Amino acid sequence: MSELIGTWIAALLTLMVFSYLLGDNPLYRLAEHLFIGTAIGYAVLLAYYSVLRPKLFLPLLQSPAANWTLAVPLLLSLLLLGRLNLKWHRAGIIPLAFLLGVGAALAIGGALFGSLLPQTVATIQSINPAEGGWGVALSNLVLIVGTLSALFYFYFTGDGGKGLGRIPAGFMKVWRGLGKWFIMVTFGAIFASTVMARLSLLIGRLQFLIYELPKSLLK
Amino acid sequence: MDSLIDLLRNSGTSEQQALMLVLLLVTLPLLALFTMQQRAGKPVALRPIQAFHRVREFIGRGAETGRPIHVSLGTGGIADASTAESLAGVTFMGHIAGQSIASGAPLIVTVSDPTLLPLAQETALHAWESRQYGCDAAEPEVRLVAPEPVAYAAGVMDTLLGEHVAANVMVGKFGHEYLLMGETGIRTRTPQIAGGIDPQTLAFIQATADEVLIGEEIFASGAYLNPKPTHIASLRVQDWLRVLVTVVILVGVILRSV
Amino acid sequence: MIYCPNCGTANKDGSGFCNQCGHKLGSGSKTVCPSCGAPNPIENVFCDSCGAKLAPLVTKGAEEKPGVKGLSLPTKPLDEEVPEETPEGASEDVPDWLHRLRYVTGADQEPLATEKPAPELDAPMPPQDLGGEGEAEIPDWLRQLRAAAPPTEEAQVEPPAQEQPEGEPSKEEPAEAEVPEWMRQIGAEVQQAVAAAEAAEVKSDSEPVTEETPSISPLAETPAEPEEKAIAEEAPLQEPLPQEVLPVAVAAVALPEEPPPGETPAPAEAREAILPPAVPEEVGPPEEQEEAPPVPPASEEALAAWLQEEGPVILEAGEEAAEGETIVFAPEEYPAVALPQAEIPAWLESLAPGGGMRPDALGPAFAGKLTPEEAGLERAQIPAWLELLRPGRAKEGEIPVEETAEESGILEGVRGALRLVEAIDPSPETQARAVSESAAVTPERAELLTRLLGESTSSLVKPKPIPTQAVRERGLPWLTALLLVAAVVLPFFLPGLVPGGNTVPASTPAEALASSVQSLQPGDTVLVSFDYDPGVSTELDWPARIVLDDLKQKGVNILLMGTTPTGPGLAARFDWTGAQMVNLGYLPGQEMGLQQLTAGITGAALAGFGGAVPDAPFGVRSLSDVKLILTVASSQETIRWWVEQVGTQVQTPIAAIVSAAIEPAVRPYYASDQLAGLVSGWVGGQAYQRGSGSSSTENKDVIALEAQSLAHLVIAGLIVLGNIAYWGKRLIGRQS
Amino acid sequence: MKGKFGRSLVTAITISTGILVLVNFFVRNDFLRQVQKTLLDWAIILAAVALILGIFNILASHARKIQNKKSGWPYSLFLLAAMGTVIVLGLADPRGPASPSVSWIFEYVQVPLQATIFALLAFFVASAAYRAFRVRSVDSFIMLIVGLIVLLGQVPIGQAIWGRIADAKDWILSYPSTGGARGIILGAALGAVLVGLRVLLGIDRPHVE
Repeated sequence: MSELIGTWIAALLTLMVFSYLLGDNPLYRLAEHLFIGTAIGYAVLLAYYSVLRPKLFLPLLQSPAANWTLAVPLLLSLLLLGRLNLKWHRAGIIPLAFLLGVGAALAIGGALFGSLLPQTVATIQSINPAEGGWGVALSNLVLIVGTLSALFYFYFTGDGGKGLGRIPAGFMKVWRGLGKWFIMVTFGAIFASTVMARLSLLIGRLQFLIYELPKSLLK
Repeated sequence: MDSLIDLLRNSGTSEQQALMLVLLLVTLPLLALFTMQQRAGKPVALRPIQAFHRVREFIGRGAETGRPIHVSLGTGGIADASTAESLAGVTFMGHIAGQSIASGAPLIVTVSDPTLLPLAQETALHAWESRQYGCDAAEPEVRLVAPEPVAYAAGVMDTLLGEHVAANVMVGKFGHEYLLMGETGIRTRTPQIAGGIDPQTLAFIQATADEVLIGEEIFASGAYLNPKPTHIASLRVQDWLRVLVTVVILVGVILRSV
Repeated sequence: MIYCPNCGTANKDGSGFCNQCGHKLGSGSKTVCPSCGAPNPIENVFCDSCGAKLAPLVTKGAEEKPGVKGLSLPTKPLDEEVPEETPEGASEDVPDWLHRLRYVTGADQEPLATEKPAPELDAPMPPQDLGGEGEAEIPDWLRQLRAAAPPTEEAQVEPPAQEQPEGEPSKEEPAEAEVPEWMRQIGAEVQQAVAAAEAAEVKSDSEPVTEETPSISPLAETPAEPEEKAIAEEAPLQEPLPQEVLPVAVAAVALPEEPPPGETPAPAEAREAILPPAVPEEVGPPEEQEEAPPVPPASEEALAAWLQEEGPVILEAGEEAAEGETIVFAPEEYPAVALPQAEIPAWLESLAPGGGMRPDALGPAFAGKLTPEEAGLERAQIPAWLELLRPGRAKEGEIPVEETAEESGILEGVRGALRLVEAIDPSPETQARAVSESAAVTPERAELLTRLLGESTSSLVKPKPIPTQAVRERGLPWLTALLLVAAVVLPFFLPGLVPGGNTVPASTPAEALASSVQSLQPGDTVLVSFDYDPGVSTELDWPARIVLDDLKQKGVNILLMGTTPTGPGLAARFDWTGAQMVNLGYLPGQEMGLQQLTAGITGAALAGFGGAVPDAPFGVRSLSDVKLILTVASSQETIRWWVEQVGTQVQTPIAAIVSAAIEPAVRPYYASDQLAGLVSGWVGGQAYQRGSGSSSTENKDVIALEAQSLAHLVIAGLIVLGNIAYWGKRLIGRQS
Repeated sequence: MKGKFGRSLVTAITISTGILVLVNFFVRNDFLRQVQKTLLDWAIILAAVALILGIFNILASHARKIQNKKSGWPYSLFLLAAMGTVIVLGLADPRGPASPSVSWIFEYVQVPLQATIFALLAFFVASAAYRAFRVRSVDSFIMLIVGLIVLLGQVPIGQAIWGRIADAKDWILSYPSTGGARGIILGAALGAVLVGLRVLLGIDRPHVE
C-alpha cells in the first residue's frame, strides 16, 4: 500500500517538476523546495549517523580515557560553533585553519599523484611505426601533440609579443592555436556524450511514468 | 644526494614518489626566486583573460540596476582535493565583494559545502569591514544553499529565477549539476562568468557563459585581479613546470620509441 | 591612515580626531563636485546641487578599499608580515615626487606654490605613524589633492599676500624664490650620466636598510634617508642632488612652460584643484620647514630611480608598490599599455637607463598627458601611470569622450549615465569629462538616476543582457522541448520504428570489465561503491543492475558503500535477495575518507547502513583483500578520488560504471590503465552484457535505446537547424 | 583572529597540519600514517560540525525571507518543513537514514524529484546544443564535426547511417579528445599544486585576511 501511494506521489512530483517546461510556475517551485528541504535533512542525518555519533559522541561517552585525543576535535568543533556567537566569531578561524591545512595537503598530493604523474606517464607512448604499425603510431602522435599543445594553450606569462624564454612568440602562437583546437575537440566530444546521458535520464523518467505507474496499479 | 636517496629508499619511497618529491622541491626555490624577481620589478606580460577584465562591467551593471550580483562558489569544500578550486572561487569572490560593496551593488554568495561557508563568510566580511566610509551598500549575503550538489543547483536556479540577479559569476568546483544553473542563467538572460577545471563541466561552461575561465585559469584570479609578486611568481613557476612536464614527456616518448 | 582634511596630518586609522589640530576626521571631509564645485558629503556619489558624478577621490580611507580600485589595484590591506619600512618608504617617495611636480608647476606660476611644501611634511614622518600602511602611497597625495579641493574658491580669492603672514614665515621666501631658478639652472645642463651614478650610490648606501626587497626597496628608502643626511651634515650634498635629478626636473618644469603664457583655463582650474586651502593654518614646526628645500632633489632622484627600476610598480599602489610588483598586460587587451607606435618624448628617452624602463609602458601615457592643451598637468601627474594600470581606459593622449550609451533596459540610450564603478574608481578621463561637461547636461541625467536608484528593483524592467556572442540566445525552448518529448515518446507507441534496434556499438572498456568480472571466483569479495546521487539514478541504476546481477550469479561476496551521502541509500533500493552483501554505508570525507579506506576498512569512517559494520566483513580487513573495486559514479571527480587516493595506495584493480556524460573525461584514466574497466551509461551496459555473453531481450530496454537513437537524431537536427538559422541571419544581414 | 599573534598562530596551524598530511604522500611510515589518519578523522568530524553550523545559516536566511515576506516566502516555509520532517523522523529512529520512514521519503520523494530535476537537463542540453555548435570559426567547426560524430556514434541508429561511426567515435574519444582533456587536467594539476603550496607556505592565508 505504502508503495502504491509512494509511486503515485512520485509520479505527481515528477509531473510537477516537468511543469517547468511550461515556464517557471508555483508547482515547480514547490517541488523544487520540497526537494531541497529533504536533501538537506537527509544530509544532516548522515552527518549525525555516520560521522558525529560513531566517531565523536559514542567513543567519548563509552571510553573517554581511550579516546582522549578526541578532545581536540571536540574543542575545535566548539570553536567552530563559536562562530554563531559574535564574541567568539573570530575564534572560529582556528578550526578553519586546520581544515585548510588538510585540504591544501590533499589538493597537492592528489594533483601530483592522481593527475600529474599518471597522466604524464600515460602520455609517454611509442610513436615508432615498427611497434604497432602506422595507425597506432600516428594516433599516439595525435595524443601526444594534443596533450602538449592543450597544456600550452594555458600559457600565462611571456605572451603578448615576447615568447617564453627562448621559445619564439610565433611558435607559441601556432602551438597554442593547435591546443585550442584539441580543447574544442574535447568539448565537442564531452558535450555530445553528455547529451546521451541526459537523454537517458529523460527517457528513464518517462519510462517510469509509462511503465511503473500502471504496474503499481496491477499489484 | 646519495644519502638523501638512501633515506628515501629506507622510508619506502618509490621512484615515482621520489620524482614527485623532487618536482615539489624544485618548485620551492623557483617560487622564491621568481618572487624575488617580481619584487625587484621584473616586467611580466600576462596573457589577457577577458573574464577578469569584464567582471567590473558586470558589477557596474549590478550597481546600475540595483539588482544583486550572484557569486556561486561551486560544490567544493576546503578540506578535500577540491580545495584549490574553492580557494580560487573565494579569491575571485573577495575581489567582486570589494567592488560591489563600493559600488553599492548587492551581493549574494552561495556555497554548497559547509566547510567552505565559514571561509566565504570571512572573506565577504573582510570586504565589508573595509568598506568605504559611509558606503550605503548592503552587507554581502553568504548562503549555504544545500550540501548536496543537485539540491544546491536547484537552489541556485531558484535564486536566478526569483531574485532578479543582475550578473551571475560561478567559479569553483562544478559537476554535472552546472548546466542546471548555467542554462537557467541563459533563460533568465543573466550575464554569466563561469570557470572550473573539470573538463566535463567546461564543455557546458563554454556553451553557457559569456566569459569563461578554462581549467587552471581560475587559479590565476589572484594574479590578475590583485597582483602580488607571489601571485605572478607562481604563475611563472607554473609555466616553467609546464615546460618541465613537456620535456619529460618528449624525452620519454623518444626513449620509448627508439 | 586617515589624513586630516584640515592640516593634512596623517592619523591612525579609525581615529576620530586629528591628533595634530584636533579637527574631526572622516565625516568632516567633503567631496567637491567636479562640475559645479559645490561641496558634498563624501557618501554622495552624485552632486547634491548639480547632480554631476562625484569622483570620491579621497573619502576616508577610500584608497584602502578594495572596491574603489581598478583591476590592478590591491584588494587587500597590507599584510602585517611585510616589513614595515619597505611599504612606507616606497609609499612615501611617490607622493613626494608628485608633491614636487605640483610644487614646481605651482612655483613658476604663482607664489602660492611655496605652500606646497606642506604636503611634504608627512614624507619624513616617523614609521609608527604609517605603521604597515601599505597604501599610504597613493592615498597619500590623493589625500592632499582632496584636502586641497573643497575650499578651492577661497584659495583663488585670497591673494598670496594674505597667506604669507598666517602661512609661511620669511624662511620660505628664499625657498620659493630660488626654487624656480634652481630648476631653470638644472634645466640648462642635462646629463643623466650623473643621475645614474648618483642613483647607484644612493642605492648602495641604503642597501642594509631592507633585505626583504632586494633592488627596489633602496630606492623606496632614499627619499627619507638622503634628506636627513642633507639637512644634518653636508650642505654640499644639495648640489649634486639637483643634477642627478635633472631629467625629471626638466620634465616637470617643462610641462607648465610649454603652453603660451596666456594660459588656457584648463591648467588654471587644475591648479586650483591642487592648492591645499588648509595650507594657511598649517604651520609646521620650523625645522620641518627647513627640510623643505632639500626635499625636492631627494624625491626627484627617487623618481628617476623609479623610472629606471620599477615604472608601473609604484603605480601599482600600496603593497605592490612596496614589493616592487610590475605587470605589463598584453597589448590586445590593454591598449593603454601597448601603443608601440606612441613615441616617447626625447627627455623620457634620455631618462631611460639600461633598458630598465619600458617605453611602451611609460611612453604613451606620458606622451599623451604632457601635451599642455588637455586639461592640465595635475591630471597628468599621477594619471600618467594610473592609466597604465587602468585596462583599456586610456586612449593615447586625448581625453576619450567615450560616452557609451546604455544598451541595457531602462537606461537604454542614456549616455554616460551612472557609470558607478567609474564614479567610485575614477579614471582621470572620467574626472576630466566631469569637468569639461557643461553642468547643463548633468542635471536631468542626475535626477534620472537618482529617480532610478530610488525605485525598488522589483519595479524595474529586466534589462537586456550585456551583448555577447550567441551564447546569449535562448535557443528555441519550445520547439526543443516539443521535438524532444515527441522523439522520446514515439518509440513507446511505435516500437521497431527506429532502424538499428538495440544493436549497441561495441565498447572495449566495457568488455574489459566483463572479462575481469568473469575471472572472479565464487567466494571472492568485490567492493561496490555507489558514488552517484539520485539525480542520475535513472541512467546508472540500469547498467549497475546488469553488472550486479552478473556478480550475484558468480556468487561473489559484495561489500556496498558510497562516497556520496545518498549512495548507500540508492544501493539499498536494489534487489539483494540471495546475495552475499554487506552495506558498509556512507563513507564521509570524499577523498579524505578514501585515503583512510586504504588504511583499513574497519578503521575507516564507514558507519554501516542501518546497522553497525561487522569487524572484517567477509574476512576483508583492507582493500588489498578485495579482488575488484567497482565504483558506480556520475562525476569525474569521484573517479579521480578513487584513482588518486586508492589507486595510488592499493594494487587492487579499480573498475567503474559511469554516466555516459563523463566518459570522455574518464577515458584518460582508462587509457592510462588506472581503471581496469569502464562501462558508460545504458549503451555501455548493453555492451557489457554482450561481453559477458548474456544479452537483454527486455522489450523495455530495446524501446529505451530506440528512443535514445531518435532523440539523438533530433538533437543533431537541432544543431544543424541552429547553424542554418545563424548563417541565414548573417546572409540576410549582409544583403540588407 | 586579530593581531599578529593570532595570525601567525592560525598560519602555523595550517602549515603544520598540511605538512603532516602531505608527507604521507611521499614516505611510508606507520607512525606518520597514524598521525595523518587521526588528522583526517578530525577533519571529517569538523566537516560534519560545519554542516550543523550551516544549518543555522540556512534557517537564518529562510527565516529572514519568511519574516520579510520576500517574494516566494511560502516556498521557504515548505523547505524548512520538509527539512524538519526528515530530520525529526531520522533522529526518532535509531537506524537513522535506513529507518523505514526516512527511506520511504528518500525513495518516493527525494529520488524522483532529484531524478526529474536532472532530467530537465535533457532539454537544457538540447537548447545548449542548438547554440553551442554554431560554426563561427575553425574551432567551432571542429567542435561541430566531433560533436555530431560522437553524438551519433553512441547510438544504434548511428551504425545504420555509417558502419564505422562507432570506431570513429572511439578513436576521437581515445586520442584527440583524451589529449585535450589531458592538457586541461595536467595544467589544472600544476595550478592546484601551486595554490596548495601557497597555502602551506603561508603565502596565501584566505582565512586571516
